[in-house]
Amino acid sequence: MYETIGLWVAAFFTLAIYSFLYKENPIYRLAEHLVVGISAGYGIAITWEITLEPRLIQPLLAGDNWVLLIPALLGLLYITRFIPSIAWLSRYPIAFLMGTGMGIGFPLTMKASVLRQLEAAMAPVYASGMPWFEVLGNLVLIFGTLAALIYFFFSKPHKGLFFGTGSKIGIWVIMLGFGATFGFTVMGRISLLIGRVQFLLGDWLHLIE
Amino acid sequence: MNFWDKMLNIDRRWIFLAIGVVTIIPFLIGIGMPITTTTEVEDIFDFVNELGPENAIFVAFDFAPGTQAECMPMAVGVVRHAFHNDVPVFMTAYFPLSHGMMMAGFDYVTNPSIDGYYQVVEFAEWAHLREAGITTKAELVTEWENEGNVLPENAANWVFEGRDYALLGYAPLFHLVILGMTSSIANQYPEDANGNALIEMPMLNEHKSLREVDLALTTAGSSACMSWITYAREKIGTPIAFGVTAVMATDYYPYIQSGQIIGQMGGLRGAAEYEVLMVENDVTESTGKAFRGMDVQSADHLLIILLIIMGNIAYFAGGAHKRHQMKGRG
Amino acid sequence: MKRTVPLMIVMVGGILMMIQYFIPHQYSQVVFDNYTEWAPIVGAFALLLGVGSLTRVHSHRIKRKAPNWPYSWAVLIPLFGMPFLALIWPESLWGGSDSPSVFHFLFMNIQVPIQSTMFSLLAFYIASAAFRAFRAKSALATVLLLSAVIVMLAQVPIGEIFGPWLQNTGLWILRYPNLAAKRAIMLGVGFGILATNLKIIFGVERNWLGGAGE
Amino acid sequence: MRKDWIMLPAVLILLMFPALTIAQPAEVVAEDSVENLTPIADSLSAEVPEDSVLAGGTDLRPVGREPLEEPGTVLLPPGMVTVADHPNDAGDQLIVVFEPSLSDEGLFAHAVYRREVGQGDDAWALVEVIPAGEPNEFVDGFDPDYPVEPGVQYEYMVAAQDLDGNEYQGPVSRAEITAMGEFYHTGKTRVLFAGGLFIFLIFYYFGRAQRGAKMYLRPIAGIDAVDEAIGRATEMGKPILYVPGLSSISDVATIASLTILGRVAKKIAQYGTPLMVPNRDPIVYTVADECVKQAYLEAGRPDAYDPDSVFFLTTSQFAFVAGVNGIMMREKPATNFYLGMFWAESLLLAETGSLSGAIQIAGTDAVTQLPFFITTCDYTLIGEELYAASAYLGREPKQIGAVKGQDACKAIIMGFITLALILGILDLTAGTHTLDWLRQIVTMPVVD
Repeated sequence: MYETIGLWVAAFFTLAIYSFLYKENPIYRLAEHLVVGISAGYGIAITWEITLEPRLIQPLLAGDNWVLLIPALLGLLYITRFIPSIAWLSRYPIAFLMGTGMGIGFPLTMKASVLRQLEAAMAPVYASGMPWFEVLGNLVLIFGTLAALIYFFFSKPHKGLFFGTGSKIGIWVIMLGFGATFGFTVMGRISLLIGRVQFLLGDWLHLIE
Repeated sequence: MNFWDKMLNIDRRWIFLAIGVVTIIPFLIGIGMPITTTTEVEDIFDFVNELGPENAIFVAFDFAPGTQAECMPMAVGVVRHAFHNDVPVFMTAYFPLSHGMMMAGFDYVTNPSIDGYYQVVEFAEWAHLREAGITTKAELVTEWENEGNVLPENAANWVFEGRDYALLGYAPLFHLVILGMTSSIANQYPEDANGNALIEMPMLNEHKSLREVDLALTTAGSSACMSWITYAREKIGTPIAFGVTAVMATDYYPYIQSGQIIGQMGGLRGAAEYEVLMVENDVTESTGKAFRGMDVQSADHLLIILLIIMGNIAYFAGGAHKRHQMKGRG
Repeated sequence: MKRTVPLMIVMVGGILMMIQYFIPHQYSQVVFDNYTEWAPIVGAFALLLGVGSLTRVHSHRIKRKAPNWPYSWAVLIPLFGMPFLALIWPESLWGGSDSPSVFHFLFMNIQVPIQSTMFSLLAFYIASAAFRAFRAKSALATVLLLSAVIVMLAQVPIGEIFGPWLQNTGLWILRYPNLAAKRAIMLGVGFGILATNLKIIFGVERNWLGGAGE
Repeated sequence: MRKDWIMLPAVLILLMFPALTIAQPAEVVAEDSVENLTPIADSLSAEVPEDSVLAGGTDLRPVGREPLEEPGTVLLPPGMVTVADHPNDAGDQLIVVFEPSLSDEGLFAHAVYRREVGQGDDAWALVEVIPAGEPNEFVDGFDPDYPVEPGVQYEYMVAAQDLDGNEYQGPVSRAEITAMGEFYHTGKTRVLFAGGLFIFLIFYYFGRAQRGAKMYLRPIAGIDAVDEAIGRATEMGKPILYVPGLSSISDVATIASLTILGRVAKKIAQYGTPLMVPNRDPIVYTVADECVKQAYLEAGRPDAYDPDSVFFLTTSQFAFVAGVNGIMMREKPATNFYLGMFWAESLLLAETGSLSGAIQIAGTDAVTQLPFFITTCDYTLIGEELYAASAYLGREPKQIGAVKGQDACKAIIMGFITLALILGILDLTAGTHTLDWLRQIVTMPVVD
């Protein structure tokens, strides 16, 4: 019974959203507003249950972790954002999380996304036993990366053999890459539609398995 | 306004209708066109397939409900595969809403209404066996069935909470949680999502930190998956696999080539490939939702390509491009 | 106090954490361990910001009887109702199919379907744009569309009726030219992000201070 | 520009890495740092309590308290244990090497136990089980239940286990050294150099830009088209629409977009063309409003400024799009600018705009949205071009310095890739291994 009601409610709201394709209407607007409220409400409940209760309230009640009051007070400063005269206090917790977050991220990003990628970009073109299309691919990979980097290089005009031809090859490679993104994005959006149709036809109407 | 212009200015609700029809019909017919698999997905499958009860994996549900159609089949596929091979699975969530996704995904694998499901034995139910020192899967199953428990006919096997799976769930600032788990999982999650103490779990005692975990699969619809590379793989070398939405999949090919991830499932296609590999290797008996969706995907892709071609013909044949031109264009 | 202290916090915190990465010593480890304990607590309160502004916007609307104001109740009621339910009935948070709960019901049967469906609307919009807007206006746009068509066909089973070359070409585009382009963009964007981080840490970029009065 | 010589020393520093690598053999433990351990007693009697094995959480059987009766199956006990400090840690790891049991047959695994000096027999903790045949060396301290404390002296004992779970214990060895934390992680030198170089370059160019040095930035196609697009709108007597993205003010793309908006608005003010700027973010709205007002002032036409030209629409993504699309269909603007951060809605905006027949200029750093802009708009600023365009138009030192600094880093990357290509070809033809040498410069082991 519980599940059946659930299915019907879910189907109702699915169709409510699809009704927007025909025309904007009150039911769509209701659904749109509900989703904002529920996701924020869910977020609060989960955060309380998983973070604040076990990591802050329980240790504080146990009485030996008074130092945790510091992050708690810092966190509470967020609320000052709603009191115009002391709204600037809300910058403190933001500054704390932003500064430390960026500090932690800096060397790690440098390593994971710059040095490692540079290393991988310097792969050998040919190894014995490689089929021709892989060798061609490796060449495209090296020249393509180089050319695309030239395209995004702003200190020199795009003229001459190196910068002129390079940036032209670069933009072609970038377009091939964007084509792939385009194709995959179309695929992704349709997959989401498929998911909903599977729900409507399968879970709800039992027309398909 | 000539014929072509009229065609281009057609009410777009007709196109919406076309997409709707083309999406529904193939479902009702059900063709089941075969799918070839790619190395990006095979690498993940083979990696998981090599694992056994002495190993452990993480399956991270790092997506929100909006992209569940793509990400859920991947996560569910890998969890099934791991359960089939008795590999313990830790499940986590990056966002508050993905916590719900984790619960839903687990429910999908263990729901008795789906054939080939895994019958859950909750942590408290087998406490007496645990206290008696029986912690290996094979012994547990024997002992559990000796006590008169019968595996339902449509179930594939038992799964013991704390032995075969742990639902860790969401924690805020999840990248820091990953970082913390590189030294201790129990410090980051004193309790699992069901309120069980992690230190009492046999699987945790065998795999106390990410160092002792053999693979982390992150299924994501945002760049959340990068945290696993930056904070786990680069710190202690945990092998990482990606299951990402198609929209993001093309962006992560550099990480496959650099060896930072062992493989990637991209979108519904990636999930379908995993399902095919599971059937081919007798892990499951039938393919799942992703594979069934691929017929529709084919039809919709054809329709969209057709629309692009028709639109361009109308645009150029109708001369719209001439009216819409700027001087400087080459 | 209003600008200098936050800028100092950012700078000290940022530099400290950067240096911490290079120091494995136990003292530095203690700093880090404490940080990982504190940060989630501070971060958890950030949610209040979102809740606060939602409440403010929608209660204003109701008060002023702004257009469509009754819908604001649809935001406010679940916003406070959900946490309240969880508070008086904590088990309901983890409800499943076998343990009915209002909380779980709202999430699984309203939140999930609405959010999933919202995103799936884009499939319709893409189809419409495919017909009415995606134009091979220039050589570059033509290359883009051709590459897209090949990849789209290669990704679906029906593409195989054109023979294996199509799928191989699709995969080849993904694995080489696409990889090259994405790597270049990634390096460029990566540098951009790192530079922005640096500018914020060292107080050069101060836009983030905005929106909280002077 | 002539001062680009600064790149030379930078590259040279990077090239010094291989030399550094050779100078410091990373993970190899030097002989003399390993202290030999003194045996305390040949204590085969040191019984191990059963629960410590279970607490260790392994699959192994409980320890047999007595060696097996039958002769022949008795294993030779393992030998001494040597301990070295693990480098680059917080003083919580030790490298433990033991002499394995000489028995081949029947040997299942080695169990390594540890206790603090001065503790009793019941304090032995099982810290590692190493299956037979695997290296007789491991790093102790990874187990969060039995952490190694810095400065604490430990004793180790290894036992050989046979297939039935019986243990044959070796001598107890006392570690002469204790674990120590280090103040610098030698495995992270490359990251330090790369990070340092990056910081240096960014601030070097930033400083130069602030001191007013003239710096060249190449022209960008989309920007050249801006004037023409504005002119066209003026000719047609139709308004111009400018969408500064949907993201918040903290987004780099939004900041870049607002700089461009200032320049565009100034031009528009000179021509006297109507402008419309719909906003989704309330804070971006206030900044954009300020920006446009300032532009009209600079153009000398503050009277022409229409306070309704910049307006806030709604925060909901799809409602915002519906609103903007409505404006496009009603007002039929001659030119649409979409600059800033866009998500899935990019498609909807650009589609409606192209149907209304407007000239469209787009720019974003959201890679997934770029393909849609490229195929629907007349000009598209791709990724970083948006930042560069804002620096180019705004001539603000902050932005120009950043673009130049990043260019310098890209130049280094390009240099490496070019060199790798040349060396790769050299290796193929001459059979040398120069590419490996170059890769060494940036290759890092995965280190903690």
